[in-house]
Amino acid sequence: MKDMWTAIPARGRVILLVLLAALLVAPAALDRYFMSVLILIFYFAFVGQAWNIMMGYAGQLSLGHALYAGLGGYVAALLWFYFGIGPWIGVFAGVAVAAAFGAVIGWLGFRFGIEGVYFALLTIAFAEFTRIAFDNMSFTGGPGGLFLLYEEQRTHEWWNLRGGPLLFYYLGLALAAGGALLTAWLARSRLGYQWLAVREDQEAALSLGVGAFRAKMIAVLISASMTAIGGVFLAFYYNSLFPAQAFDIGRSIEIILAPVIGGLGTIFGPIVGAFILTPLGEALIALTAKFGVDLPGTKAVFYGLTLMIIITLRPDGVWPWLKRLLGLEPKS
Amino acid sequence: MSALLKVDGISKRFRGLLAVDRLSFEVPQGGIFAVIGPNGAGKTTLFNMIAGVFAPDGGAITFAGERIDGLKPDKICQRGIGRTYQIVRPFPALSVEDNVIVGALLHRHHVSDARAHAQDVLRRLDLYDKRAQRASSLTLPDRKRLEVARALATDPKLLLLDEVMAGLRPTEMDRIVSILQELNRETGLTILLIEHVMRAVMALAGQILVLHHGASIAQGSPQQVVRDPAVIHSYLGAEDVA
Amino acid sequence: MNLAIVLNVVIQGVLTGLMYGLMALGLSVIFGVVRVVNFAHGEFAVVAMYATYLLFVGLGLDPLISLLPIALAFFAIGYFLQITLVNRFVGRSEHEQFILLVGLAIIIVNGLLMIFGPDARPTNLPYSLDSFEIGPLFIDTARVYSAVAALLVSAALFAFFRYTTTGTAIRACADNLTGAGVVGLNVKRLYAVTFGIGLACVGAAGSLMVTIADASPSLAQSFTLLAFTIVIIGGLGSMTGALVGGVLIGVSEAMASFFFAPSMKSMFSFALLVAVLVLRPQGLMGRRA
Amino acid sequence: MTRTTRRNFTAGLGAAGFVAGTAPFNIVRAQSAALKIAVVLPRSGYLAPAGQSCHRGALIAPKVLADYGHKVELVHIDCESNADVARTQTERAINDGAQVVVGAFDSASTLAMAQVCEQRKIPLIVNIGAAPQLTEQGYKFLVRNFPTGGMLVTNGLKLIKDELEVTKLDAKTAVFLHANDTFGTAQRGAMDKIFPTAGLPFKLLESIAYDPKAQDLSVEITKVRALNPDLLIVVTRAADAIKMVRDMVRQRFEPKGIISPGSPGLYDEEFYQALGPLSDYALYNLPWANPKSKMTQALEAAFKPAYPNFRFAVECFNVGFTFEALLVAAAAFKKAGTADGTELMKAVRETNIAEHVMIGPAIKFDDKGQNVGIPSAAVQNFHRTPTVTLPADVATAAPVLPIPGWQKRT
Repeated sequence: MKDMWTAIPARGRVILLVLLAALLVAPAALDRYFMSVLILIFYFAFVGQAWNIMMGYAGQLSLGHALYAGLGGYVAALLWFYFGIGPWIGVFAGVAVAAAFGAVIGWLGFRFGIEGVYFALLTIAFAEFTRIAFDNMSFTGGPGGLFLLYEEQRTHEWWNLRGGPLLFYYLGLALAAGGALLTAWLARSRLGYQWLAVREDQEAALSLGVGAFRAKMIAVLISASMTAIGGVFLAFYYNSLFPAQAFDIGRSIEIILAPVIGGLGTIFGPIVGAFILTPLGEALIALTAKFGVDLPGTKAVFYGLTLMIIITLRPDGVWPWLKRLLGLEPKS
Repeated sequence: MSALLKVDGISKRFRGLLAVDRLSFEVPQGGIFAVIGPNGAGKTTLFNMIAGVFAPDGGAITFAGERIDGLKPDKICQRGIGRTYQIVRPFPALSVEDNVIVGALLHRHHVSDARAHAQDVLRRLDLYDKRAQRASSLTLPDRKRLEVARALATDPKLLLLDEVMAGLRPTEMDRIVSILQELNRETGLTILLIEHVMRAVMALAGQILVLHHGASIAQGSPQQVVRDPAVIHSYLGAEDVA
Repeated sequence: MNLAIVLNVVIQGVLTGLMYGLMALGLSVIFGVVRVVNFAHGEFAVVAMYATYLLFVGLGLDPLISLLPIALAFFAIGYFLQITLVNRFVGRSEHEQFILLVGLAIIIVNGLLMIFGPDARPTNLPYSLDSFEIGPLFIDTARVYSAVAALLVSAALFAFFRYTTTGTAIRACADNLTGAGVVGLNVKRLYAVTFGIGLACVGAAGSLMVTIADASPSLAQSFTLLAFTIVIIGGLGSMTGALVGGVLIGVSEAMASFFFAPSMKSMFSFALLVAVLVLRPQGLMGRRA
Repeated sequence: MTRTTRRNFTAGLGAAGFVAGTAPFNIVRAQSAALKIAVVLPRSGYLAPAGQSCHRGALIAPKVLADYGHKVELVHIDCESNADVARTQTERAINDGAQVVVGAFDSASTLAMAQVCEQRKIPLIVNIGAAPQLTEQGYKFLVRNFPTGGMLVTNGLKLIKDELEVTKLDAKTAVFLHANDTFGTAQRGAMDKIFPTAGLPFKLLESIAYDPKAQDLSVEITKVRALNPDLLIVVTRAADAIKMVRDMVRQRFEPKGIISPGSPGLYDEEFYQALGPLSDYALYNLPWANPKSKMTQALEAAFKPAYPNFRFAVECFNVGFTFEALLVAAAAFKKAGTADGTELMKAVRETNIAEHVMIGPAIKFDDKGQNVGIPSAAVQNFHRTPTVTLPADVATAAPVLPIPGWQKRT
């Protein structure tokens, strides 16, 4: 743990501490709009980190991560809805179910050598399959959605994730920071090296005795579990779930944007990406409004354009470039 | 000396083409054993079978007294066989040191231990000063050495070297030869190498097997083999004996 | 009676599947050669639907005719897109290609929304409500025409790859890229031609699609997903595979709607997809790598 | 909260985009000023067709409301059919001084906004949204001037009975065909519950759910045709309604009536455009603009010059309900005499507006914030125009059943 900290150059440590401190005290100075944007940033940084573990470190392209978020959210929400079981317990069930799905997908994919785009399609297929299944199940509310009650007398039960923006702000911050810490720790572990080896060249990794199947399975399980936790967070933040949104491929795409734009296989990539993309969307809304452009779709066109420009100019993501710019490259 | 590796009548067929044909040989514990032969003789196929990339169609491979044919590459490495690839495959985006750490982690659970071991290996292979470079930025000779370092870091009992000398300048080659000799002498590492460069083979090998069309045409000490008429006819005659 | 209904359902599925197949063919050709996954595929199909709509409303052109100029225009777009933009991404990792084309897809869908608004634009063909009545069977006229057109376009494509020098060169590129470069083929140009052909396919398919659906921006994503499913099932890079996959999906969805709940029919496609990935990853008609 | 802190924060983040567009922070809470309302609608994304239609109602509302003595200032927000955007933009709108929020057609977005409004004590008036749960979740700052799915079906089935009586149609069997989406399943749920006790003279042979994203409905129609019901009861959206009719024509399936117990799809402009005469005689039982109300006429008068390419008769459902949501807010503002959220909400809950746009009694809300008094009208397409045929007091034509065959249309 300690060497994780000492590995960061001094200037980086200062910046990191200042940013963290700023985010910790920010709610005192921020209005609710910025809080709501930051909560989204934290969410996307966290689930982006989860995806980063699987893709950035272990090199497995999943385009169906909404599946895990949706399952986590649904399972915890259903336990709360039917049995009043709080999310702190429900999250374990949600994680277990999501991890089970991850295990099936991983087993099929890795056992049968499904790689690259094919593996991505496998993950999409599972997400879509589950979406349609949830659309056709009545106890989950079907396409009509699952709604969690907003009870005024319980709005301070933070232990049941019944609370206001402050609760979700700090929870989101904790998730994003915790996710980054976990990733940093894993990346420096034996497992982390095995993931990198598998990502770079699986055959060469095997010849060095790396159990690629096991390493990849663990990556999927960790990634699915983290994403499921993110899903629980979101379900209780919004108090409603709809299969068409929870499992939508659009959701899966949203999850992967931050880590790719920020920088895959880096710890700060997903965070930087989330801090770029979510505010970008908000800024584009504000800008189109400011310039009196009242044509729906304008914002999205510019958003798409930005994605294309960033991926063309900074294919490795913004963070590696930013790191050099800030002089944070570790000395060799 | 007992045999560390025993290859007993293995064959491999690709789409009807017999790549290796009932081949048998033994690599003694602590020896350096070379396999030579023209291109397409089945040398790399032989290596791939020993290393577990694919299973032989028939025959048996015994390592340290246990059957290993049909095991997967990672299991074989875990038993103590390290290998390099003819066309090098370093992990390009990783640093030289991290490349070697991956190997070192096979028998070490802590990255710090693995790093220490990796650095030892890198020192031995003259790569220590380049340990922070990305593997993709290395020159070919350095990459070849990195391959050896990575395989060595797994603490193998047997090291399979697939043409590590190809493309090296004579001085670089001599350096590798002496490194390998040192390893063999000091640690008792057994080496099985495929090599085209006869100069290196003659300097290193205690025993040579000549492979032609998937079958052994000669086997013995270097001096015996180079004088073998069949070998001269089918292989050495066609190329310069360096 | 019941058998006749099942037969009717199967025939409709086959006809629809051929149109799907043509769309998927474009994706398959691009992936098979350029090794770029066109995640904006369905979006291009929808652009073609709008183009067909405009030609019909403006000039009274039947989609069966306008598919030719549209395919040509799409070829040009594809060619241009490949040399200017996509070519930089050839050989890069899939997620980078993915982001590039998803960005493009977002722009297309929302651009269409800005230009045409959200409401669907129908192309009311004189025969769009006709059907052939054969005994107890009712077969949609428009669907028959479109399926035949899809077959003709596919046949033309087969002929191109088989009998022309460019076609053969492209196949050489797909089989052995370094080899193709070594013998002096202009790979960059061939890639551009291939991307153009892929888009021409999806353009033609989009034109035909107006006979069964009305142009609207919201169709795009499901088209993309559909094309992917078909191509994987049929075999990425296999031309017959795309058509066979299209028909298979068309029929299986039709049968699933008929015998089970229509709302669950896509589940069968995805289940089929998973089964193919696991049991025959090269696809039904693909060659093992 | 001052502007300085905000600027500090953005500087700290280094995200310049944050600053853009955050309007000066000066809420004027004076009676003489206009009521500032944020209208959140899904104008892009998959709900864009409905969102943009509602938006047209919102755009013409200030002028009409002014004529009735209400001053409102609207902020238009596109929530992109995305609950994340709905939530952050609602926060922003309230920061920028919005005193009431209206929206959002989409249940997920509406619920995301409901929490914001609840926590910030800002009234949220739901213009459209049929999920019954919206008013069952315990939100104190939410009212809905729109029927729940259950109300729609109850009223819709009652009207089917009336229609059969008035036209003396002898229907013995029916099939229920519905889209498997949020709205469609809500309707299905209501149908399963209500139909058995609704006392209708026909038998429901089967209920069929279809994927609203489906590329075609030919198989579904084949299935229906095999059952050969007298009536086809449908819950659709626009695109699939068109496919449904086309496939019915192609397969020569001619039921005696095509009736929606309360859903969109059969009266969208694209439905008329795509089908021409074939769109006629489709019957749908929905809350509808009262053609005989003065306010409706005023709204229509404002709509026509503003949108020459759109027809009020077609859009009056979305436009009308969006307008009424704004009317509820404006009337409450007038009554409360303040824009203070809690006071305003009290006035909203006590709403009693006799003269309004949609057919039905005065707008009132029950304890949960639901207007339970919204009736449906039987509306039928004649000459590509929605025409109110029942109840008789507001009808401008009589219902026609059985419907003429496909080939007999002009």
